Amino acid sequence: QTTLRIGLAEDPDILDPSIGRTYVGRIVFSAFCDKLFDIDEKLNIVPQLALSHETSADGKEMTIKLRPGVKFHDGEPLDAEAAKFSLERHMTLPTSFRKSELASVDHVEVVDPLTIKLVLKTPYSPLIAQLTDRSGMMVSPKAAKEAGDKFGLHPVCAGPYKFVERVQQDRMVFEKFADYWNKDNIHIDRVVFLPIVDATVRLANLKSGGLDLIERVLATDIKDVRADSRLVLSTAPELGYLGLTVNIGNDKTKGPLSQSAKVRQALDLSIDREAINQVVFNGEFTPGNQWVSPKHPYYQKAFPVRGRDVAKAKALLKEAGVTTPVTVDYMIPKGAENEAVAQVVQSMAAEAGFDIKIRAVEFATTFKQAQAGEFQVFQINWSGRIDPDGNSYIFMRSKAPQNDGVYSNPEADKLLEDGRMTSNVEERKAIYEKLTKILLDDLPIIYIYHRTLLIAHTKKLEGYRQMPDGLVRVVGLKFK
Amino acid sequence: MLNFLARRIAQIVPTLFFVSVLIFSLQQLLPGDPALVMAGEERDPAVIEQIRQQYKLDQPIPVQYVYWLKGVLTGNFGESLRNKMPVRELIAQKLPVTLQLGSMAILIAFFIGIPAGIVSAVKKGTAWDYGANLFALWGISTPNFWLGILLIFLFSIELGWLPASGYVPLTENWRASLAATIMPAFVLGNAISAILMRHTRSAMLQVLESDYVRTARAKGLSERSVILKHAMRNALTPIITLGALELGTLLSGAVLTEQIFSIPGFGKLIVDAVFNRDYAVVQGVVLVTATVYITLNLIADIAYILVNPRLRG
Amino acid sequence: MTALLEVNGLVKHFVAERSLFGRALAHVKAVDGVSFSLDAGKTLALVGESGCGKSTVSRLVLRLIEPDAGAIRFDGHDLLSLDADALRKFRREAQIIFQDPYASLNPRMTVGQILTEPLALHDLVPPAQRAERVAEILRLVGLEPRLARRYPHEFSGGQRQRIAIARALAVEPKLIICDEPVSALDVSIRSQILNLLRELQDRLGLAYIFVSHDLAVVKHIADRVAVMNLGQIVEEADADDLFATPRHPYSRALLSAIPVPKPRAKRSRIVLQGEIPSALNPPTGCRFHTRCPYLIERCRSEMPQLGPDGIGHATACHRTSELPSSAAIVPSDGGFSPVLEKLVAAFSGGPEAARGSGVSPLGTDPG
Amino acid sequence: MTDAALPAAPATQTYELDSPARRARRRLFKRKAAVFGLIVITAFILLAVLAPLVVPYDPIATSWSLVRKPPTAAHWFGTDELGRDILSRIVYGARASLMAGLISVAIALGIGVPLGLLAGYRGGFVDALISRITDAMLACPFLILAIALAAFLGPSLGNAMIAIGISATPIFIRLTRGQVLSVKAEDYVEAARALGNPPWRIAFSHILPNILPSLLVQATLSIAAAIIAEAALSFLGLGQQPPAPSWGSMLNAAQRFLTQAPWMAIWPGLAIFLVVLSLNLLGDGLRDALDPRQR
Amino acid sequence: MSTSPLIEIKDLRIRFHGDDGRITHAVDSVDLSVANGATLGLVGESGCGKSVTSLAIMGLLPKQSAEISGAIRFDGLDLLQTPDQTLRDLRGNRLAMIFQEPMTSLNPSFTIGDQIIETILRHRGGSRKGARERAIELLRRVHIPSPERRIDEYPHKLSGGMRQRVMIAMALACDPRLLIADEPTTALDVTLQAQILELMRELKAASGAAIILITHDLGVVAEVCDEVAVMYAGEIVERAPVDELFSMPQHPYTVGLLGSIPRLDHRTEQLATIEGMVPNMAQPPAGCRFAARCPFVLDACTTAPPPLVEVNPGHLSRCIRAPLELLVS
Ligand SMILES: Nc1ncnc2c1ncn2[C@@H]1O[C@H](COP(=O)(O)OP(=O)(O)OP(=O)(O)O)[C@@H](O)[C@H]1O
Ligand SMILES: Nc1ncnc2c1ncn2[C@@H]1O[C@H](COP(=O)(O)OP(=O)(O)OP(=O)(O)O)[C@@H](O)[C@H]1O
Ligand SMILES: [Mg+2]
Ligand SMILES: [Mg+2]
Ligand code: NI
Repeated sequence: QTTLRIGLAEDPDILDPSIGRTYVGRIVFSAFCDKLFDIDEKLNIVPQLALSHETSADGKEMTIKLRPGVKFHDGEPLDAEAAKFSLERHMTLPTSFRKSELASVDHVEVVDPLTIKLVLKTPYSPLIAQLTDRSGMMVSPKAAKEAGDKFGLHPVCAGPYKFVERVQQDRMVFEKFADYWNKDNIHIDRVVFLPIVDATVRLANLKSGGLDLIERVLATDIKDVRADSRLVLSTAPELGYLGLTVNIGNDKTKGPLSQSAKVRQALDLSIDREAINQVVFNGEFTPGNQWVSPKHPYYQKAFPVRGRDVAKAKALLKEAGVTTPVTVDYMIPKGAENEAVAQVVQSMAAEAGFDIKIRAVEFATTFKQAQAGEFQVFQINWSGRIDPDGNSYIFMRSKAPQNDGVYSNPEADKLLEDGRMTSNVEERKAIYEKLTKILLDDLPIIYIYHRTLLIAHTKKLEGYRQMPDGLVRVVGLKFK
Repeated sequence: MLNFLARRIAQIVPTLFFVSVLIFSLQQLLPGDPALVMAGEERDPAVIEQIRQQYKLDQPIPVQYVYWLKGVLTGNFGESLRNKMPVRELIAQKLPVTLQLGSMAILIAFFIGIPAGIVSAVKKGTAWDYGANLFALWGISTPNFWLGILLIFLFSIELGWLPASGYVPLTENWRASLAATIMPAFVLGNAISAILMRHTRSAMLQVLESDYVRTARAKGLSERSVILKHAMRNALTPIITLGALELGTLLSGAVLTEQIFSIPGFGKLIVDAVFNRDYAVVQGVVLVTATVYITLNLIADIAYILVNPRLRG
Repeated sequence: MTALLEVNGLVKHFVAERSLFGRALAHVKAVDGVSFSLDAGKTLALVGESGCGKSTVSRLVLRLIEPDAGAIRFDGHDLLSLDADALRKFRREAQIIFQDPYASLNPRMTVGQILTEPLALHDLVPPAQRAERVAEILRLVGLEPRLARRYPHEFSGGQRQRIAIARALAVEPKLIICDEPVSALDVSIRSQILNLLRELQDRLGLAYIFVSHDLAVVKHIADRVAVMNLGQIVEEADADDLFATPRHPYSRALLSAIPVPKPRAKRSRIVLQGEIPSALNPPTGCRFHTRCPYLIERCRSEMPQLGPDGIGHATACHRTSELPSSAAIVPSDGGFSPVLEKLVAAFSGGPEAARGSGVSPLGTDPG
Repeated sequence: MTDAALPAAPATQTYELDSPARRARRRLFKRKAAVFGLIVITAFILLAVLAPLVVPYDPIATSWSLVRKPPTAAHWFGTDELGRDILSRIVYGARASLMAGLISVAIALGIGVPLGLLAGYRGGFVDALISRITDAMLACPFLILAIALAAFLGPSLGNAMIAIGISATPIFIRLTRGQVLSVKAEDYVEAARALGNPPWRIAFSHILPNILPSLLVQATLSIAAAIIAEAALSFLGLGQQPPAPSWGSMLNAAQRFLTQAPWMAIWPGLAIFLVVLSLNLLGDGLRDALDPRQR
Repeated sequence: MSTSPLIEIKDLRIRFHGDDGRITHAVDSVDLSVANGATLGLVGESGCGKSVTSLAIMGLLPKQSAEISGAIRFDGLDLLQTPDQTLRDLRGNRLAMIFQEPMTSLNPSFTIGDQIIETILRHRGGSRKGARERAIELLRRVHIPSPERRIDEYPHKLSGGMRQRVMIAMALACDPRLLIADEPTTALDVTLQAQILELMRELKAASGAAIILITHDLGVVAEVCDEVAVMYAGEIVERAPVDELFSMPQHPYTVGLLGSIPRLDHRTEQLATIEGMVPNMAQPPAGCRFAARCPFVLDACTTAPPPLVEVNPGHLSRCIRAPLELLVS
C-alpha cells in the first residue's frame, strides 16, 4: 500500500466546498473534489468533470456538457440534476462563501441528463474561471442533503480519493476511490495531509522522509532544497500579490497619503522591489507593480516595474507640499515574513522622507481594522484568482466589499465593469491597459511582489506538475 | 474529614463559575470579529451577517453567556466556528494526546526530580547536591520553547534521530508514538522535574532534621531504612499536592510546546482557537482544562488526606 | 473599694468544625462561665493545665476576642459595650505580655519604634519628648536607653521579655495581663523577670492577671489564685490559703505534683489517672470527674457550682466538706540551711556583697 | 540602674546598625551563587540602561549586504535575517525583557498584595470571594490567560506586560493571604492590637513589613517567570513589535532559519537563560538570607 | 556503686563548624560517669551543651559539622572509636534515649505499634507476632490503658503524656543498660510530669538500668536523681551526690540557680538573680566561664580556667573559691 504524505503550512478549515475559505483547504479539496473545469500551466481552461462549455453570443447563457459515467464517492451518479444541485447549493446555502462568485448566475437549467445551462443576469466573463475552483466542485446531492452545513465533516465528492478521517490540526486521510472516472491515472493508494506550521520543521520532515511533499517552502530555504539530491523543487508563479492598500477615502485615519496621489507615488518610488526580493526572499519571488505578475498573460507590458528613485520621490513630496517626515501608520498582519518585508519598506521609505510606524496586528483583527479603515497603509497578501477580475474588481470598484481603502474613481469603475462583459482576450487586455494607467497614477494599492509557489518533494515522487493556482494535483503521481 | 471533603467540593462550584465568567468575558473582549476572521479573504458581508446571527454573535454578551451556560449544563459546548465540529468531539479527539504527553512529562519529572531531590538532600553539601541543584536551576531557567527549538535542531535536523514534529497515537504504532512525543515530553518534564527536585530536597531536608528521624536513628535503624522508610514517607506526602499544582505549569507549558512540536493536543487547539477567535472552542477547552486541573487538585487533596494519618481520622 | 476588674459568667466557644454551609457543627468550649474579680494593685493568678482556657480568658478580658456571653466591668465601665473609640481609650488601661519573647516583638521594628508606637497612638507624649520617654521606660525595666536603636533579634530572651514589659508599661496601664511571661525563660532569667514584675507593681500600683502553670512561681507572685479546669474555675482563693489548704481534688493534685528542689521532700503525691478529657467534648457533670479520685455518682450528672465559703475561698466540688485534710499535700522544700541562706544572700547582694568587681550586670552583648 | 552615663562598650558599635535588612544583605553577600546572580543582573541592567552607549551598531539598522552572517570580528554575535547586528539587538532586547519582568511583577504586586491583605486580614465573605476568583484564575493555565489578555489588549510590549502582570496576580494574592494569616496569629500583632492600633495600621505597619521578605523572594522568582512569559508572548508575536528587538521575537524570527543561521536562536536563548538563572539564584539567596529561622 | 561505671566520659570536647566558618565550642572537657543502676541528673541553662553531650553518647551528632574528641567508654567500648554498624547495634538496644518533645518525636505516618515493633525486630529479631506481643506488654508496663487496642493507633491520636509513655516503652523495648532522657517532662503539664517521673522511678527500680536525666528543673533532679552534674557554657562546673548539692552547693552558679527558684515554704520578696548572659560560645572566655556573671569573682578567675577539683569526697567544683562556706563565715 502506497501513501503520499503531504505537509501543509496550516490546518484547513471545513472541507465543504461551499463554506471552505482557506488557501490550504483548496489544496486538500483537489485530492477528493473534482471541479467542472481545471486549468493548465498556461492558465488555459481545460475540462475536468465537464466535457465542454459554450457561451451564447449575448454572453448571458452558458451551456455545459458533463462527462458521462462519473460517480460520487457514495456511488451516486454525477448527472445534470446533481450538477444543478451542487451549483444551487453554492448559491443558496446561507453560509456559503461562493455566493458572490456565482452572483451573476440567475438560475441553472437542466437541458438533458448530461447537459446544464447557466442563465446569467448579465454577461460575466470570469464565470468560467470561477468554475475551475471551489464554485465548480460537485458534491453528492444525497450526502449534502443529509448533512446540511455539517457536510464538511464528512464530505462526499467525485474526486480521485475519498475522505476517510480527519483529526483536527493533525491529519486528513484519504484513500483511493475505486470508481473514479480517471482511475487509470491514480497510482497511489492513500493520501495523507499533515498540517505543520513551522516551515523549518516541515522541511526537516521532508528531509527525514516523514513527508513526501511539502508546500510553501521558505524562499530562504531554497538553496538548501536544491542542494539536497533527494529532493526536487517545483515552482510556479503565483496568481496573487503582496500589496500596500492605501487608505484613500476612509475618513477615519486619513493622512498625507490620502491627500495626494503624489505622496503615494513618492512612497512607490522609494521602494526598491528587487532589493526586498533579494533580502527577504533570496531573489526567488517576482517584483511586480500590477495585480497580476509580469509572467501573467494579462500583464500590461507597457507599464513595467519602475526602479527606485529616491530623488524623484523627494521631489514629489515637495511638490505635494507635505511636511517631511511623513508619518505613516502601517498595518501588517503578524508573521515573520510580513514583518521582514515591512521593516525593509520602512527603512527604504525613510530615506525618501517617510516615517513608517509598523503596527503588526494579529491576523484575526486585521480585517476588522481594515474594514473600519483603521490604517493608512495595510500591507496584505492576496492569494490570487485565475481570472484577472478576481484580483482587481473587489478591491478597486467603488463600494466593493474588499475596497478597504475606499478608493473611488468613476472611470476606473467603468473599466472594471467593462472587463467583466467580454470574454474576448484582446478586448479585455485593451480595457485593462486603460485601467492600469489610471491605477498606476492613483495608486490605491501599491503592488510589491508576486510570490513564487515553492513546492518541494522527494525524488521518489514522479509526475508532479505545478500549476499557478498553487493546488497539489495528485492525479498522475506515482512513486518510483 | 467527610465534612472537609464536602466543603472542598462545594468550593469547586463557585470556582468553576468564576472560571466560566472569566473566560467568557475575556474572550468576548478579544478584538476582531469572529465572523470576519472566519471569512478570511472571502469577505462577503451578507454571509458574515448570516454567521453572526447563526452563532448569536449579534446578541448582547450576557445573553450569549446564558445561551452558552445553558448549553454547557446540558453537555453541549457548542461547535467550532471554523470547522463546525462539536467542541465536545474536538476535546475528545485532543484530550488523549495531551494526556499522553502530560503523563509522559510527569513520569519523566517524577523519575528525575524526586530521586534527584532525595539524593541531594541526603548528600547535602556534596558534589551530588551541587550537581542536582545545577540541574534544577538549568531546568527552571531554560525557556521551554528555546529548549524545544534546540532539541529539534539537534536531534531532528542535525542528527535526524527523532521526528521534528507530529503525533502518532499510541494505539497505532507505539514506537513511532514514543519517538514523536519523547522530545516534547522531555521539554515539559524538564522544568517540572527541576521544581519537584527542589521541593523534594527542601521537604527532605526538613524531615531529616525532624525529631522523629532522630528517634529512628536512636533506635539503631540503618541509615537506609531511616531515609527510605521514615523520612521519605513524610517528605513525599506534600509532594503529592505539589505535583498536582505543577499540572498547571504543565498545561501552560503544553501551550507552547505543542505549538513548537506540532502536537495536535489541547495546547495547540487552544492557541489556534484564540488566534482564530473560535470562541466556542476556547471556552470549551479552557473550561475543561480548568475542571481537570481543579479535579486533579481535589484528588491530590484527598490522596494527601488518605496517606496522612493525622488528617484521616 | 470597688474591684478594678470584674468578670461575670464569661463564655467563649470556638467553632471547631463547620458544616457545608458554614453552620457550626462542633465547639471547643474554651471558656465556659468564668467569673472573678481583681482589685487594683493586686495579682490574680490563673493556673491550670494546658488548654484549660487561661489564654482565652486573658484575651477576652482585653477584648482582643469577643466573648459569647458574660460581662466584663473595668474600673466601673462595661467593657463589652464600648465602641471602637472607647475601646481604643481602654487600650491605655490594660496591656498584655506573652509567653514567647521571640514571637511577641515585631522583628522589623527597633526597640525605640516599638516603644514609641504606643506613645504616638495615644498621643501620650509630644513628639519631641518621646525619645526621652522611651529612655525612661527602658531604664524602668532595667535596660540601657542606648539599646533603643537595636532590633529585637539582638537581644536575649530575658531582655526581650523586658522590652515586652516596657511596651506594656508605655501606656501607663492599670492592669497587665501576663500570659505565662516566664515559662519560656531559663531559671536564672526567670527570677529577674519575676523580680521586675514585683518591683513595678510596688512602684506603679499595677494589677496583674498572671497566667502560669508553674505553681511555685504563682505562690511567689500572686495574691489570689484561680485554678482552672476545662474552661471553668474550680477553685479560687488567696494564694496563701490555697497553698495551705487546697480543697478541690484537682487543686490538690496540681499542688501535690510540684517538684521541689529538695531531695526526699515530704509529700503525699496524688498521681491522677485517666485521660484528660477534651474541651471539644467535655464530660457531663463535674468536668473533673473522669480523673477524680474522690468520685461519687452525683459528680457524673450534676455540675458543681463555685461556692464561696465566706472568707474568700471558693470551691466547685460537691464533696468539699467531706474530703480528707489537705495538710501534707503541698510538698515542703524546707528552705536553705543557714549557711546556704547567707551564701544566696551574698550572691544576690551583687558584686558589692562579696567583692567589688565593676562588671556591668546588664547590657552585656549577646553572642 | 541610673547609669545613663555608662560608656557604650566599643564592641557594641557594630551592632548598632544591624537592622534586619542589613543583616539579610550581609548574609546574602556570603552566598557565592547569589552574588553571581546579582552581578549578572546588575550587568544586564547596566547594559539595558546604557544600551545606546555600549552597542556597536544601531539595533534596527538593516543592511542588505549582511543578511544572516555568522559571528565575525565585526559582528560578534552575527547578524540576523535583515542584516542587523545581533549583539546590539540582544543589548536592546535586555531593555524589553527587564522592563517586562519588572513592570509586570510590579503590576502583579500592586494588585495582588492589597487584595491578599484584604482577604487575609478581613476574612469572611470578602476572603471567600477573593479566594474563589484567585482559584479560578489559577485554574486557567497561566500562558493561556496571558495570551488571551495580550490578544485582547492588542500586541505590544506594554500590553504584554499588563497581560503577564494580571496573569501573575493570583500567585501574589495567594501568597500574601497565606502570609497574612500566619503573621496575623503572631503575638506581636496581637500586642499591637492590644495597644490600640487601628486595623489599617496593623495591616500596613505590622503585617506588611513582615511579609515583605517572602514577597520579595516571590517577586524575584516571578520576574524570572515574567521574563520567560514575555519571551513566550513575543515568540507568539504578542509582545514587542518590530523592528524593536526583544529576545522572544528574536527567537521567533530565528525559528525560520534554524538550519542556516542557528546563531540567531542561540544568543537570545542564552540571554534569557542567563538572566532567568541569575534571578533564580538571587531569589534562592534571598530566601535563605531572609529566612527567619536562621538567626 | 563503687564498681566500675557503666559509662565513663573522659575529656569530651565537641565543636560545631558552622556554614559561615564560625566554630561553636558546644562542649569542653566534660568528664562524667554513671554506674549501673544509678541516675545522674544533668542540669544547666539552655544552650549549655546538655543535649549535645547526650547525642554524642548516642553517636547522633551530625558527622559533617560536629568535631568530637575525648572518649566515651561504655561497658569497656569506646563509643567514639566504634564503627557505625556496631554503634547502630547498640543504639536502641543497650543504649536508649527519650526526647523532650513527645509531639514530634514519633513518626506521624506509622502506628505506635509499628514503631515499637520495628525496634524489637531490629535488635531482637524473631517473628512479627512475637514482637507485637512484646510491644503490647511494653505498653502495659508504661501504663497505657488497653494496649491491645492502642497499639494500632497513630501518634496524633494520643495525648502528650501518652506519647511520652510510648517513647519510654520504645526506649525500653530491648532492656537498655543506659537510658538517656533529654528533658522528658519539660513539655508536659505538672500533673503529667508527675506521672512520667513516677513511671521512671518505677521502671528504674524494676530494670536496674542506669539513667542520665537531662533537665533544667532542679525540682525534677531532686526528685529522681542520685547524683547531679551542673553544666555551664559547655563545661561541668559542679558534680555532687544529690543531697550534697542541694544542701551545700560548691559553685556560685549552682548557688545562683538555687537562689533563683521561688520557694514554697517561705516567701522571699526578692529572688536571687544571675545577671548578665551566657558567654558567646564561639569565643569562650579565657578563664572561668562564669566569671563575668559571678559576684564572687577574683582577678585570678579571668586568667586561667579553673580545674574541676574535689571539694568534699565525691563533690567536685570548678571554682577556685570553693569551698564556698568560707565566703560567708
Ligand atoms: N482561635 C481559636 N480557635 C479555636 N480554638 C481555640 C482558639 N484559641 C484557643 N482554642 C482552644 O481553646 C482551648 C483553650 O485554649 P487556651 O489557649 O485558652 O488554653 P491555655 O490554658 O492558655 O493553654 P496553654 O497552657 O497551652 O497555653 C484549647 O482547647 C484551644 O485548642
Ligand atoms: N547541630 C548543631 N550545629 C551547630 N551548633 C549546634 C548544633 N547543635 C547544638 N549546637 C550548639 O551547641 C550548644 C549546646 O546546645 P545543646 O542543644 O546541647 O543545649 P542544651 O543544653 O540541650 O539546651 P536546651 O536546654 O535548650 O535544650 C548551643 O550553643 C547550640 O547552639
Ligand atoms: Mg496559653
Ligand atoms: Mg537540649
Ligand atoms: Ni543601673
